[in-house]
This record gives sequence, C-alpha cells and structure tokens, in this order.
Amino acid sequence: MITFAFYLFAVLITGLFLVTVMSKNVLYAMTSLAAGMVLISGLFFILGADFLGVVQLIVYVGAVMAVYAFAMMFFDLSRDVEERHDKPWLIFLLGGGIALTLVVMFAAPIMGEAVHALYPPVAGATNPQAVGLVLFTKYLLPFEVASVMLLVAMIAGIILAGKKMEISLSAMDEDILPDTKENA
Amino acid sequence: MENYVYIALFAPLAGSLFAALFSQRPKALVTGVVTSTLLFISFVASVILLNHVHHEGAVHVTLMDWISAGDMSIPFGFNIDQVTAVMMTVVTLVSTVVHVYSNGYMDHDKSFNRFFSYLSAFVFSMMVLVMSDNFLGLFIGWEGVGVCSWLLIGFWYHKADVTRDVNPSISPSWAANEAFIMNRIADLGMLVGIFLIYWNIGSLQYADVFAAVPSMNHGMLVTIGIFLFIGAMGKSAQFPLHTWLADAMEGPTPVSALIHAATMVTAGVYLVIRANPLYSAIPEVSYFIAVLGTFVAIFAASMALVNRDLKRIIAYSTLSQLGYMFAAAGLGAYWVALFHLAAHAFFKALLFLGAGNVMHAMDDELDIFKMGGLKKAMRWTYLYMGLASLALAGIWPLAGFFSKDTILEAAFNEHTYGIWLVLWFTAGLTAFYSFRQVFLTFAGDERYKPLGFHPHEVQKYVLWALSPLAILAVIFGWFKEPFMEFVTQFLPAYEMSEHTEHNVVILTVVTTAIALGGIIFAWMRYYKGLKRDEKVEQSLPYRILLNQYYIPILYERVFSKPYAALSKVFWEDVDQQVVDATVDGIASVIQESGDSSRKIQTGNLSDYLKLMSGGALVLVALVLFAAMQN
Amino acid sequence: MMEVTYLGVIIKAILILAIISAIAGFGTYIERKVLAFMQRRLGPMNVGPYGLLQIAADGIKLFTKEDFIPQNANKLIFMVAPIITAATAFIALSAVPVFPDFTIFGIFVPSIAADVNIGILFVLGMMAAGLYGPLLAGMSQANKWGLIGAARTAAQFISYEVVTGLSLLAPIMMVGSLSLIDFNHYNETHPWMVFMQPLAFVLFLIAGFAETNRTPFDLLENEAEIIAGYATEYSGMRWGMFFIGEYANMITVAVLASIIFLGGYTDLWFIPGWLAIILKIAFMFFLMLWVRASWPHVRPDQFMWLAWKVLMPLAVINVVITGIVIMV
Amino acid sequence: MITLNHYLILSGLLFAIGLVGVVRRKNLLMLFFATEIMLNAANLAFAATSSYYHDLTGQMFAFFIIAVAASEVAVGLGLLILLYKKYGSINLDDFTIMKG
Repeated sequence: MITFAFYLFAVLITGLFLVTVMSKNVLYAMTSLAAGMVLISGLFFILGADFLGVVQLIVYVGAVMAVYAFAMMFFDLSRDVEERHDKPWLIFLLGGGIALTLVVMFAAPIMGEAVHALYPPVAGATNPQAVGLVLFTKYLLPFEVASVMLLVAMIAGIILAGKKMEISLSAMDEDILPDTKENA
Repeated sequence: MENYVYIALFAPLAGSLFAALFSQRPKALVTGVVTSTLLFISFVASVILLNHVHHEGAVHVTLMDWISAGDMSIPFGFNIDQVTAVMMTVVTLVSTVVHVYSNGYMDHDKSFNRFFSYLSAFVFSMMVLVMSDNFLGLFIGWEGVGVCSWLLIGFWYHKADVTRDVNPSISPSWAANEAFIMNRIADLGMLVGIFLIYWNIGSLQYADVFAAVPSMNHGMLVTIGIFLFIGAMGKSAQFPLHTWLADAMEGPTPVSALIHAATMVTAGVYLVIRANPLYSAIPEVSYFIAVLGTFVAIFAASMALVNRDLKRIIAYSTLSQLGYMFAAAGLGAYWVALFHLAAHAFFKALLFLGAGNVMHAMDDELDIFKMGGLKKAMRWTYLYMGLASLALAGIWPLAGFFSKDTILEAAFNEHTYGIWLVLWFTAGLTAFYSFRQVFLTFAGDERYKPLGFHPHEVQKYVLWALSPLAILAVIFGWFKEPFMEFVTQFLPAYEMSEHTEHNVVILTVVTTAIALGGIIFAWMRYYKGLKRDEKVEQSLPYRILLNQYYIPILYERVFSKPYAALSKVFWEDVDQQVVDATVDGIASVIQESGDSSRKIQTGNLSDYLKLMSGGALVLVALVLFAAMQN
Repeated sequence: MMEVTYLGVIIKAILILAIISAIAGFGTYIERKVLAFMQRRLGPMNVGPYGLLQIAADGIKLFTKEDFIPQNANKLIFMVAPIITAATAFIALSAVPVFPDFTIFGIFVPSIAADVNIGILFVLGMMAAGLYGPLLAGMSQANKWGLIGAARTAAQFISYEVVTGLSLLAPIMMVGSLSLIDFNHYNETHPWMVFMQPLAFVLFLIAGFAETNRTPFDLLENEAEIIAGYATEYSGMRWGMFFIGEYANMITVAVLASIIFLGGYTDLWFIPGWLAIILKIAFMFFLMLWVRASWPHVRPDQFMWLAWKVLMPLAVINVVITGIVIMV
Repeated sequence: MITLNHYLILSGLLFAIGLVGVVRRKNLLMLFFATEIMLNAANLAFAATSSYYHDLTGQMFAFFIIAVAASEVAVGLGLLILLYKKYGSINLDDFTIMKG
C-alpha cells in the first residue's frame, strides 16, 4: 500500500515538476508546482512527519504559492513566456549529469550504519509534540532567528512592493487621483 | 630573590622606555637622571644577587612560557649563577658609570634623550643575554645588543660620507652597517649552532644541553662548537671578522667604552665560558680558539703600535685583550678568562672614558700627533688614563697584572710555549702602545696650541663618576683568590701544575720585565715630544700596519666590490630581465586573460547560473568519485 | 474501542460525500427560503410542495446545461479549477469528526475518516489549498472580472488564513492537542470553549465567513462590482461544483465551530450527542444565512484593513493573554 | 519496501529537475518556481532521513527551509515588482547592464 502510494506520488510529482520546468505557460507552471507540493506533503504524511506535511500545505501551498499567484497578476503573463535558448542541449547535459550522479550516489548502498539519532522522538508523543519539544529546546535560538527573519522579510516585502500604500485609491474621487505614471 | 632578578633585568628597560617617550623632544636632563638612577638600582640589585649567589647558590626564575609549539617548549627563564652574577655586576657597574658620564659627555647633543633610550635598551639586551637560562634567550639578547650597537654606532647618522683617506671608516652609518652585517654573518653561524643543538638534544636549556654533552657524538659536538664559536667570533670581533670593531669607534665615546670595550664584545667570551662543558669535550676546537685568540692578540697589538687615532688605539687594544681572553678560555682556564674579562672591563672603560674627556677637550680631535702636553689642563684625566694604561700593561699591583699574568701562566702550564711566547711578546707591545698613546697625549710639547685648541677639564661629577672604575682598576686584582673561589663553584677549577708553580716567580718577573721594557721604550721615544721619522713611516711594515694589513681594502676588493658587481649583474640581468619580465608577463597574461574572459561576464544571470551548475556538476561528480574510492 | 477497518472508513467517507453533497444542494434551497422569509418574500414555491423540488429542477438544469469554455481561456486549468474547490472541501471534511463513533451492520464506523493527530491543522491546510479553485478559475478564463476575482481570492484567503490560525491557537493551547477528538473530549469535562475564549470564537467566526466566501465578505464574486468574479465564465455543472464546494466549506466551518467552541458531539442535557451536533451545525449554518441577510458587502480595502489592523492584532493579544493565564 | 534510498533518489531527481529549471528559465518568476522545486527536493530528503533515522533534526531543517522560502518569496517578489515597474520586463535577457 505504502509502496504503491510512494510510486504513485513519485511519478506524479516528477511529472508535475517537469511540467513546471518545461512549460511555456506560467499558469500551467504554477498550477503543477502547487499540485506537486501538495503531493510532497502527502509523502511527508507517509513518512510520519505529519506536522511538516501540514506546514508544507499551509505555508507552501497556502501562502507561498498563493503569493506567487498574486504576484503573477502584476505582470502580463496571459501570453506564453518566450525564452531564447542558445544551447538547449547544454542545459539537459548539466541537469542530466547531476541527476545521474545523484542517483548513482544514492543508489549505492549507504554507509550509514554508524548513524545514530541525535534527537529521537520522545516516546509516546505525537509528531507535533515531539517536534515542539525539539524545536523549543535545542532549536530555540534558530527558531527565534527564523521568526525575526520572517518579520524582516515581511517588512521588506511591504516596503518594496507597497510604496504609496497609504494612498487609498478607491477612497478618492477620480479627478484628484495622483498621476500614477509619474509616481511609478 | 626573584624580585631582585626582575629589578635588575627590567630597570634598564623601564629607563629606556621612559627616555624613548622624550625621544623627539629637545634635551631633557630628566631622561639622563632617570636612566642613570634606574641603572644604579639595577646595579644594586645585581650586587645583592651576587651576594645571594655567593652564599646561597644559583637562583633560577621562570617569568612565563615563551614558546610552546608541539614538542618545543622554551620558557622565558633566567638563571643567576656565579658567572651570570659576575657578568651582571660588571655590566651594570660599567653601565651606571657610563650613564652618569654620558650626562656630561652628551650635554650639548640635540639627541640627548634618544641616546639614553638606546643606551638603556642596550643594557637591557645585555642583561637578557647574560641572564637567560637557555640558548634562545641568549640569542635574543645577542641580537638585541647587536641592534643597539648598530643604533649607537650610527648615532650620528647625519654625518656625511668621506673617503677612506680622510676617515678609515668613512662615516658612522657606514660603520654601523659594517658592524651589523659582520655580526649577521657570524650570527648565522650561531643560529646554525643553536638549531643543531635543538635538533640533536631537543632542548635549548643550558642544563639539559650540557647534561647531554657527554653522551653525544664527538663529530656533532665539534660542529656545534665551531658554529657557536663563529657567532662568538663575530660578536667579539675575532679575526677575520674584526674590522668592524675599529670602525665602530665612530660612535659616541661612552658607547665605545660600554659596548665596544667592556660589555658587548665580551659576549663571545661569555658564550665560550658559558658553554665550557661543551668546549671541554672538544679539545681540538678549544685549542683552535686559543691559537686564534693568541693570533688576534698580537695581530691587533701590532696595528695599535702605529695608529694615530686615540680611540682606534684603544679599540685595537681591546681586540688584543679579547684575544687574551679567548686564549685563556681556549686553554681551559675559564675562570681566568672571566677574571680578565671583568678586570679588562674596568680599566678599558676607564681608558675609553678618559679618551672621551680628551676628545671633549680637543673638540673631537682624535689624532694624537696633534695633542701633547695635555697633562697641565687635564690632571685628573691624565691620572685616570695613566692608571688604566698601567693596569692594561700589567704592572704590579694593578688589576691587569694579576689577570694577564695568570693567562700567561696558564699558557705556560699547558706546555703551549708558542702561545706563551706570543702572548708574552704581545704584553710588551701592549705596554708600548698604551704608553705611546698616553705620552703623546699628555706629555711632551703642546702641539695643539698652533692648531687653536683650548683644552679644559670635564665637569667634576664626571670625574667622580669615573672614580669607581679607577679604584677597581687598581684594586680588582687583589681579589683574585676570592674571585677564583667564587666562580669555580660553577666553572671548572684550573689548577696550575707543580712545574708552573715552580716557575711562577720567573714567569712573573719575565712578564713584568717586558711590560716595563715597553713602557720605558715608549717613554724614551715619546715622553719628550713627538719626533717623526720619515724613513720609518715610509717603510713597508709601518704602512702595512697603519693600513691594518690592508684587510679592509682587501675585504672591499674581494667581497664588497665583487658583491656590488654581482648585485649589479643580478639587478640588470636577473632582476630586470627575468624577474621583472616574469612579473610583467604575469600581469600581462592576467590582463589578456581578463580581456578574453571578460566575455563570460555577459551580465545575463542565466549564463552565470549555467556556469554555477556546471561547477555543481563537477563537485557532485568529485564527491561520487571520492565515495567510490572508499 | 473497536478496531478501525478499511470498510468502516469507506462507509464513513461515502456517508460524508453523500450527506454533504445532499446538504449542499438542500442548502441552496434553505438559503433561498431563509433569505426570502427575512425579506418578507416566499422564495421558491412553484415546483413541488413549498418549492421543495426546486432542488431537483436546479440539478437537472445544471447537468444539462452546455459546458461553455471561453475561446482564449486556458482550457485545462479552466476545467480543473472547480474540481479543486470541491475536492479540497471534501478532503478537509475527512479529518472532521461529525458524529460520534457508531456501529452499523456490525461494522465499526469511526467518528472521523482519517484520524490524523493534527486534525485542525489539516483542515486548515486543506481549506488553504482550496483557494486554488477560485484562483485558477479566475486566472484561466481570460476575463478581466475573473482576474480581479482571482486577485481578491489570493489576498483574501492569505489574509484570513492568518486570522483563522491565530484565533484557533488560543483554544489549541488550552487543550494541548491538535486532534479534534481531543477537543471534543475536552468539552466533556470543561465548560464550552466559547465561554472561555469568546474573542477567539468571534474572530474565528469572522474569518470563517471570509474563508468560505460568504456575505458580507463574498468579494470574490461580488455581483455588484465584478459580475460574478472568478465564476463569471462558468456555467453548468462546473459552476455547480464551486457551489458544492462552498457549501461543503460552510459545513466544515460550522462543524469546526461546533466542536471547538460549542461542545461538539457530547450529550447535552437530555439531547444525545449526534442530535446535539446536528442542532449546533444547523444553527451555525443558519447564522451564516442570517448574517447574509443582515449585512451589506464591505469594500476590499476595508476588508484588508479589518484583517491586518483589527483582527490579527486582537488574535495575537488573545494568544498572549491566554499564554500568560495558562502559565500562571 | 520503500527504503531511504528511494526517497533520496526521488529527491535527487527533483533537485535535478529544479536545476534544469533554474538554468533553463529566463523568466524571473519561472526561475523562482524552479528554486522552490529545489528547496522542496531538499525538504523531502531531510524529512526522509529524519524519518528513517528516527531523528527529528532533519525535520527541523525542513522547517527552517520553509521559513527561508517564505522570506525569500516576500523579499524576492517585492524586488520583482520593483524591477517590473522600472524596466517593464522580468526577462533575464533584458537585464545585462552588468555586461563586462
């Protein structure tokens, strides 16, 4: 059952991501990427990382990709993306080469006998509880740093994209609207 | 006791740093007073330590860990044994006198403060040299005194270069460089010696090294002994590295007195004395040292016979006396060498400082042919220099008599009659040139008058400051027995054989006779006044001696000029043609490759990303390759 | 505790699918009726008794209507989008325990189809994924109104997801679990969450309206401004699927509110649990219609202002206070 | 039986796909998509390792990667919008002012 699910997901994810990478249509690319991410969260559930799966769903699928979609509306992307490629074979040589080496590397038996768990899950705790225990003890500092980073990024995003946001265009009469061309 | 060690060591350093604060300021008497006072404190501490060592034995302190790298561990430690205590006392005593003297002598110099800074720094280095308990500390002090010597010889660096006819050493800065370079050559030998010691023994502590000597390969011991002695040869100006010492007289006279007579130049002798277990184990090298010392003794004395330069005569005399010390040390009479070292320090410093007084009176004129009859104007200086010269000549009951006589006895005792004979003859020469100088300077007709000099005696306190040296020059010899007992607690005792004891009276009489003969000959020749003999002065031996056996010219012809020519060749043919061309070539290759590789900088992120992923591919492939190797 | 079998899970899944689909259809009828009564009208009356067969008539109409795809539209995405809405809505429901465990024909049917131990987050995540339906629909149909609707979808969902999550955080902290079953058990021994976290309840309710695209926050398809928003070009069953999804989401929110805040399916006085939860869900559903009848639309900028400057700070303050109280 | 290697190989393949996208794409938005694929591939590898070695560290790293991705989107898209406002394009071939 799990084997079947893994292969199903693997094939689907690979296909979807290939569409993302190869498609000329931004909408296809975005849709397939979002779908692939949902399926990856499925893999996380299979792996028992429930919390990670949900975070993947909420943050990646629900927020990150939605922001991408929102940003897409700023650009004229209804047409196909035209990209000039000088040496298409080079790209696939590189990608294929790396894929090949990685696969060979991972397909070889892993010398991982000596690996032991640094933070094994607490017995009897559910995944979110175990994650919380580790996250708020050992990884508290990185966690706080990450939160500060997110705050900074949020402010940066607002400042970068949202200049002149204090002017509410919908609350104004049309003839006193500022000349947006000039301000842009 | 530890505190006294630190006081003795660091008081000069404190003085030096204090004076250095004022180095760019106009003369401030406070620097001279403070450094002199600190030196005196150091002297007192040294005397206390001497007393302590005499009663309680050696003191050993470790200030801190200095070098700890791998197996190598060299503490910054000091060992005050009998030899060190003697050296410390001598050094600090002479230094104190010289400091006080310099207050008067450098009175009008605009770099007064800088001078005291250097002088005290020298004393600090010298203290490190003698107090260190390992070869590396000794080497640091060794280099420190070298640097200070360089600074002080070239103290009047602003003096212009002149030709060798006018001044044999051309200029102070030239002389300073000469001294420094010659010492570098010798120090290389010393460094090799130290490396060999560490390589073979694995430690540089004196105690460990000398403990290991008996178990070592004889050939290696000889090699180490020779290399260490090369260092000693440079510092103590032994042939053939002797030319710098006479030229070093370009420095201020207190410097000559302190560094180039009493202390630094004896560092080579100190090294040989310090390494006596090593040299005792290699008699052939010791014998070579003795022979070389003997040769230098007569070689330098011969040059002093004809020289007209007041300070150079004393410098050659110093050289000659260093030869005596090496002869004693080479013959195994280490305590005798040390005894002569100390006695020599007192009377030679006195002699130099007296010469400084004369120079002062004569407006820095050094040609003794232009002096004469100064005894009227400079009674006390005449007394001091006469005493010092008597001591140097070895007349009973002054210090030189005891020390030099003992060396001659030792030479006789070892059945090295050749050495004895040469040293004996040199004693006569010494007496002659010393009194030739004294008489030409102080007695006879007043030749300076037509030249317009108005000599005058120096300040009273300077004369008082010299009195300890004068007293010691007279009485130091009387302490021969206690001194021997004291230092032979550490150094090997040297017993005269019965045969020598039997002949000691004869030896003494013979030695005194030739010394007196030299004095009488000088008195006859020069007491009345200067009578120049053209025929003698034109004769070949005289000219050879006057030109220092043409060695400086030889060095210049054989080493300096070919070296300069070689340097020119290297500059024009190698440096410009090869090195510069290579560098320019590299630059142009880089520029051209930059020009051609500039095309990579398309400004297009996509191209960069392609390059990056190419690199990633290579890295991953490398990892895979490395993994497959396992 | 009986063993959970695949059969039981399948029965539960079929039950959910069937009942919710039916309710979704029935919901439209109720909505029209309720709104009509509130506006002093009768609503559908002609087909069947009290217009009850109107549902069937609408269904037949939806199924038979031409499936119209605009020429410049991105056909694949255009066709997939409604399915996403419906599918995510039902997937979300799979992790929601609607009824207590029961046994039918000797087969144990669990209260929940997929008892993931992070139930609430899973539901929120699937509802978040649900935004792709309107979003892709609006972007694929080559219609300006659709694009505006899609833009509003992205903005609205992302903003109100934050409020939803933060408002639920306080109850989660109190219960100490993410499982909805645990929430239900918590209610058995404690007073209803709504009395302890009234602010969270209000916030969740408001955010729930936004997430289910209900008036007064139905900016995605605000007929008065942008025709029908993301659904402008849709017709037939594809249009219907959006509505099934929307009603399913409404039920999900109602169930969540009932379980988290209103005591869930625990027995209430004399009322058995299964009936109590149905009553609660029905009340919540009615509340949504009630609000629709009572409140006007808000302007988009007011809407965003509300989320980021009022609701989110309130939610954060609520979380902080809850945390302090729990610690003390 | 699905082993860790299966996941790692899948992750490697996804990473390679992302890399192809990164190299191939000239449209900046598409480039961002490709980087997200690579990040996801890394996340998958982390989660799989974490799961098979019973060690939560891998999941921690995955969380932080997700946080980084979220930050990256906020800042990156802000910059992208500015860029588009200024040049009217988000095609990499149009930005070659740093040409050497």
